[in-house]
Amino acid sequence: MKVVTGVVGNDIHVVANRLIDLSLRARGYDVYNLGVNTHLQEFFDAVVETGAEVLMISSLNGEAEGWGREVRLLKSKYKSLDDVIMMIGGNLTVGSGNAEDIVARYKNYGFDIVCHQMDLNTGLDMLQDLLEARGLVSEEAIA
Amino acid sequence: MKVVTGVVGNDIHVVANRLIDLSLRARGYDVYNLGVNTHLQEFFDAVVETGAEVLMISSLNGEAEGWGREVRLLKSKYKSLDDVIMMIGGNLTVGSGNAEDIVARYKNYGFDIVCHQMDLNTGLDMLQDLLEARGLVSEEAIA
Amino acid sequence: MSLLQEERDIIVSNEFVDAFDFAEVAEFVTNASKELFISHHFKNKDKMLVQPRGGFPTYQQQFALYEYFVKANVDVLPLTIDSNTRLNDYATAQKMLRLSEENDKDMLNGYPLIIHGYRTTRNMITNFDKPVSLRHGTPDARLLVETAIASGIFEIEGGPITYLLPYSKNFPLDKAFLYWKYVERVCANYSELNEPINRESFGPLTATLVPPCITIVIQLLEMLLSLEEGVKSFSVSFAQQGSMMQDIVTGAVIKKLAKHYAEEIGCGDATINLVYHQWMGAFPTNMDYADQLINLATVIASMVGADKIITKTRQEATGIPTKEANAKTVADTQYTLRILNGLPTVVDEEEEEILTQEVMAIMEAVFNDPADTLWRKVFNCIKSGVIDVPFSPHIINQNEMITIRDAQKNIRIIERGNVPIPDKCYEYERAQCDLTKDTTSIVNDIIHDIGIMQ
Amino acid sequence: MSLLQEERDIIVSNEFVDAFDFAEVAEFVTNASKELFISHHFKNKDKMLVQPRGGFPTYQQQFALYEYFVKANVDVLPLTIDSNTRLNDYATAQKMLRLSEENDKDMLNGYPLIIHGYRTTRNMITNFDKPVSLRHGTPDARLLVETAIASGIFEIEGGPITYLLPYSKNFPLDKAFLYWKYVERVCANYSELNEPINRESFGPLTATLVPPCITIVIQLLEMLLSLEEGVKSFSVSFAQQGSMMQDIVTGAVIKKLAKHYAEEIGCGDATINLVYHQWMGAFPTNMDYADQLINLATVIASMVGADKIITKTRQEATGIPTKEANAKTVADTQYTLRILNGLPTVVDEEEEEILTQEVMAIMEAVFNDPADTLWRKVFNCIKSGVIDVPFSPHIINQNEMITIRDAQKNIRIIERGNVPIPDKCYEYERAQCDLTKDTTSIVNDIIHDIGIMQ
Ligand code: B12
Ligand code: B12
Repeated sequence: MKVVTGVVGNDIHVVANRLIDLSLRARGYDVYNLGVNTHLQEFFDAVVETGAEVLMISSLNGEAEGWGREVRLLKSKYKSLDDVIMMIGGNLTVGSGNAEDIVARYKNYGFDIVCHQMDLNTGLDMLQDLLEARGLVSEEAIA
Repeated sequence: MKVVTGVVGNDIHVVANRLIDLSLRARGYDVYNLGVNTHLQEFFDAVVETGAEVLMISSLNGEAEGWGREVRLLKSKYKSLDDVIMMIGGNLTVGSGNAEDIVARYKNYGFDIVCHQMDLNTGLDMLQDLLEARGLVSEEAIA
Repeated sequence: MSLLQEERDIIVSNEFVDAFDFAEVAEFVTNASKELFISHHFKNKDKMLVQPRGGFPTYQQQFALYEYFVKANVDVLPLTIDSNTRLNDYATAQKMLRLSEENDKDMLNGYPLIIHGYRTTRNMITNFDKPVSLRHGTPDARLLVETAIASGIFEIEGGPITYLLPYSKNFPLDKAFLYWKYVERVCANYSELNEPINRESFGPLTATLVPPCITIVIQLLEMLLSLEEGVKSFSVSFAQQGSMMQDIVTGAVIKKLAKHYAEEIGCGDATINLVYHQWMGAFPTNMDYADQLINLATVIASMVGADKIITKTRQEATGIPTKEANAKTVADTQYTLRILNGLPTVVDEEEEEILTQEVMAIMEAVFNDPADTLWRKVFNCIKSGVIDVPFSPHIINQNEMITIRDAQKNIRIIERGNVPIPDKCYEYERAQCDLTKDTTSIVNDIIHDIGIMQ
Repeated sequence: MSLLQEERDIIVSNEFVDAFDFAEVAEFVTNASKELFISHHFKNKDKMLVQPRGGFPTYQQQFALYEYFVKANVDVLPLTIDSNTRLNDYATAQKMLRLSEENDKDMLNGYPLIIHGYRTTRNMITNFDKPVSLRHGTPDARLLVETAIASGIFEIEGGPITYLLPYSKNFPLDKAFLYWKYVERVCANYSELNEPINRESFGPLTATLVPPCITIVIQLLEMLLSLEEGVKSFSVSFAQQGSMMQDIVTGAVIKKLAKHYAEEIGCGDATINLVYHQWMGAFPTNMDYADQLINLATVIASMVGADKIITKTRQEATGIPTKEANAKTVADTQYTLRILNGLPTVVDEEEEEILTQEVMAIMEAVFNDPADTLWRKVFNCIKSGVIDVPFSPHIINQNEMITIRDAQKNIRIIERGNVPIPDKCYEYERAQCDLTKDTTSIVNDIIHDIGIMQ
């Protein structure tokens, strides 16, 4: 199972990114880590290039709010991306916000899984659940 | 101007009492300090004995709530005490309470000045104002 | 039947007490869970134990408080007694408990243990299976302590001096010594049945400008009076004084001298613990500031190396704290202890030396008193002002010692009264302060020094 | 016209900048109130200065924030810049500012200074008449610093290394050195007109397991690069590391060596200040705990003897803090500084010696690099990993050094990579840790060590 990951926009918070990399590998995923400061277009390019089934974006510095609304537009340019699981997590707003509102907003932007200020392992479990629900993996193994 | 003061009931918080003693003297009052652990009856006895114009009770440990309601009864036993200024201050309730309610309640018990969690000097200024209003002292001096 | 047992029978046959079954109580203590004994926790702990304060009038309220504390990861539960019970005024306690229950309004500032009785209270204590500490301030605590131990409370705070001089105006000091002798013996006897009952002295005293030498002397004397009677687990304590350095020095000296004097009387086998109280003096009314003060106290307790810390709450200046506020302090304190790492070892040899000399000089004066027993010697010394506690409301106290803070906020003795502070030390203490000021400004300084944390 | 001035003219003729009047700015600086200069406050202070963080998109919000800070008795005001401006992406900053204003929703994580311009911003700053510190994280801060000084901001944080390695992935390091050289010279020139402009380095770096020797080396190098250009007032800094002892040792060594190296290059006349950052790593989401952490940081800053403390807020883990939360920390910190008395002096000679040797060995390696100027030497050393910053996102960084916490939570180097840690010191560092564990548990330990305060 191939995952493209990285930190979106002008955001340089790298610590979570390093841990995500480690954790995904530990769970058996094939990881393509674009690192911090990665623009939306670069994420999509990498998904196309690698044929990844999952795009997992991090945003910590609050700016995803600014980029989010461009996702649907960009995604619509690629027919082949309809089945890619789009996931975002980290700190998804500037200041403190209501988690429910935030999740709704990001789902509307086109994300399938939205993990605002959520523990990494909980988020990865949600991914596992969705993959299972879509019949993409069995309960036992990812790889 | 004579003042009887002390701490009411089973209360042994003495620090404020020592400071009240010092401050009253500094303001020129004649002070009869009964100290801590003084029962209501003892206060009235002392007022009668000394002919004091002011009775200034402290309560810190929250128990005044229990003694307060007996004031009116006791006072009514002495005709001569009608003009004595009755004042109480310190921490007048158990737990935290609404200052307005507390003041109203203690006024109802028969106190003229109620200083819940109030700075000592503010309280002594209130006394001075009341004494002036009643024409008992001039603006300049107490003694 | 021993004399002590006769006395015990009389004590418990009080009109406010249900029939007391000593045999059943002994059996209960013998089989009680080790978890209930703080002495057991002291033995096995790898961190400072955290104990809040707290007592509410009704059983339900106290139970709810404990639930909150347990959720906040408490180590030791408190049972704070109301002030009527403290002064053995059980009738008022009963009346106020009834009023509290009827009016849904607290008319008591603590838990009236005698009125609730040991059978009821034991249910609560065994239910939580945590050590409980009895906090009272009672000069005559005989009935209270019998009831407490029967309830499963295996730490008893207080002592004839520390629960009298700050807590009473008139209660006769000699009586207090005798009543506490009773308490010590009861504790010592029960200690043979299971883990030892821990006794703890109340070092904060009036919490108002008490100099460390007075605190330490009183701690040591209450410790000796207790060990003499056979108590095997004892905690000396003191409260945050306002200067980090003075606290560290006080902690070092009290630990060293407690060991020394315990050995002197052949009680080196007893376990001596050190307890630190978060600031016990006048608190800031600003609750955010109160939180800071509480946190600072926790840091200092760690530097002091205390075995247990007793907490305050952000509502201290306001009134009896809510259970929420109380539980918050516990959780906060546990968190601070967890993140506070890499503690340095701090030593100030000069200050330690001076303080040691002061304490030993006062102790010597006590031992040199011609009376026949230690408690009589101590009694005489308090009466004559060899031991003098600033801001004590008690009539027996001399009130001749005057203390003030120096620039570092250390408490310094500027008038020693009858306390035999050695000249060299006295000069040192005075030299730290500006004594050229006139009396009015010194009085203002003292007022300011009392409110230093506000 | 000097070369520098030509460059300045080009810099400020940016499409996002209104006509820049250098003559008017020089006059403004010459006559500016001393109160605006932090260097003036450092000279006259009798307590640690307290500075919060904070930047909001709109002028009105920033003004309101300052009002709150002043009410909370702030010493130094912050101006934190948004991350688009930091990366010179003024177009996005402008767009997001407009969106923020229109939607009444913050779309920027700081104040877009370039877009607001110096004329507007100066109104605000002179209105409050407090020193302001520019916090940004910008590798190319030339335009930003011109605008800042023209606005009345007389402390500039950052440097070519500390604002690059933690804050950027791709920005060319050599360019950063040149851009900062410009900044230093502009600061040095303005310093001649009135009190000195203070430069401050950003010691926290990635705030994630950076060992003290790396922090100190980078502080010293940025200090030297700045003093070389004529800056006369400089602050070295570091952030709370997780062990009180390690912080105290770091403070002692950095003070000693800053003086030493400043004198080495003949700049002993410059004033060097020490700044301490409250914990900069991952914060607890529990806000009560965050308060404890913040208070502990204040206590440690005092033990370290910092000249200024930079605060966090209880909302750190959540998002950009509200002005209320931010002002609360300021008031709390001032209160703690007021009640924290009797601070002991703590020294750990062994640790100081080891850390000094490590720093001096790395500094020597830098000086021994064959390049002709200091900045080129430093550049080469970062590229070759002689200087290696854990968790830097920057591509030039080696990422070969591995650090972990020992039992006292001191950060220890277990893999030195290319950093020339002397063998003796390296063995000492490793000896503090349990290295028998397998790789997986060491990785888990590192994850745990990052979240140590959570
Ligand atoms: C360390 C840190 C820094 C370091 C970063 C060093 C580096 N290069 O990595 C430095 C000091 C350089 C820094 C800089 C800045 N920072 Co910063 N920083 C932090 C801090 C304190 C910790 C971040 C961290 O490393 N945490 C540890 C990791 C392991 O946890 P994490 O990042 O939260 O990620 C966890 C979860 O979110 C989750 N997760 C993350 N991504 C994903 C993705 C998925 C799919 C899932 C399921 C889960 C998940 O998993 C992780 C493990 O549990 C946070 C506040 C905090 N959290 O305490 C602020 C914070 C993230 N920073 C912030 C800001 C604004 C900035 C700056 C703009 C400066 C400023 N204005 O203050 C600059 C950024 C410049 C830029 N271009 O982006 C804000 C963001 C504000 C917002 N969202 O409203 C925060 C929240 C601080 C604050 N309260 O203001 N920062
Ligand atoms: C020091 C102290 C003690 C010391 C007292 C030593 C002594 N003998 O004096 C010790 C440790 C022994 C003690 C014991 C107890 N205490 Co106590 N104590 C305090 C504490 C921390 C400070 C009091 C103090 O000295 N303040 C300094 C003086 C200068 O200020 P003050 O007393 O507030 O007085 C000022 C004003 O109130 C005003 N004022 C006072 N009287 C009057 C009168 C007038 C007319 C005016 C105008 C003004 C005025 O002037 C003063 C100067 O500004 C307070 C909490 C706090 N305030 O921080 C609790 C506090 C007063 N204690 C309290 C309690 C309950 C007790 C105990 C029952 C134990 C317990 N359950 O915890 C016992 C009391 C036993 C008894 N029989 O009363 C409670 C009272 C609760 C309530 N009202 O709801 C408090 C508020 C703590 C708390 N939050 O629980 N205590």
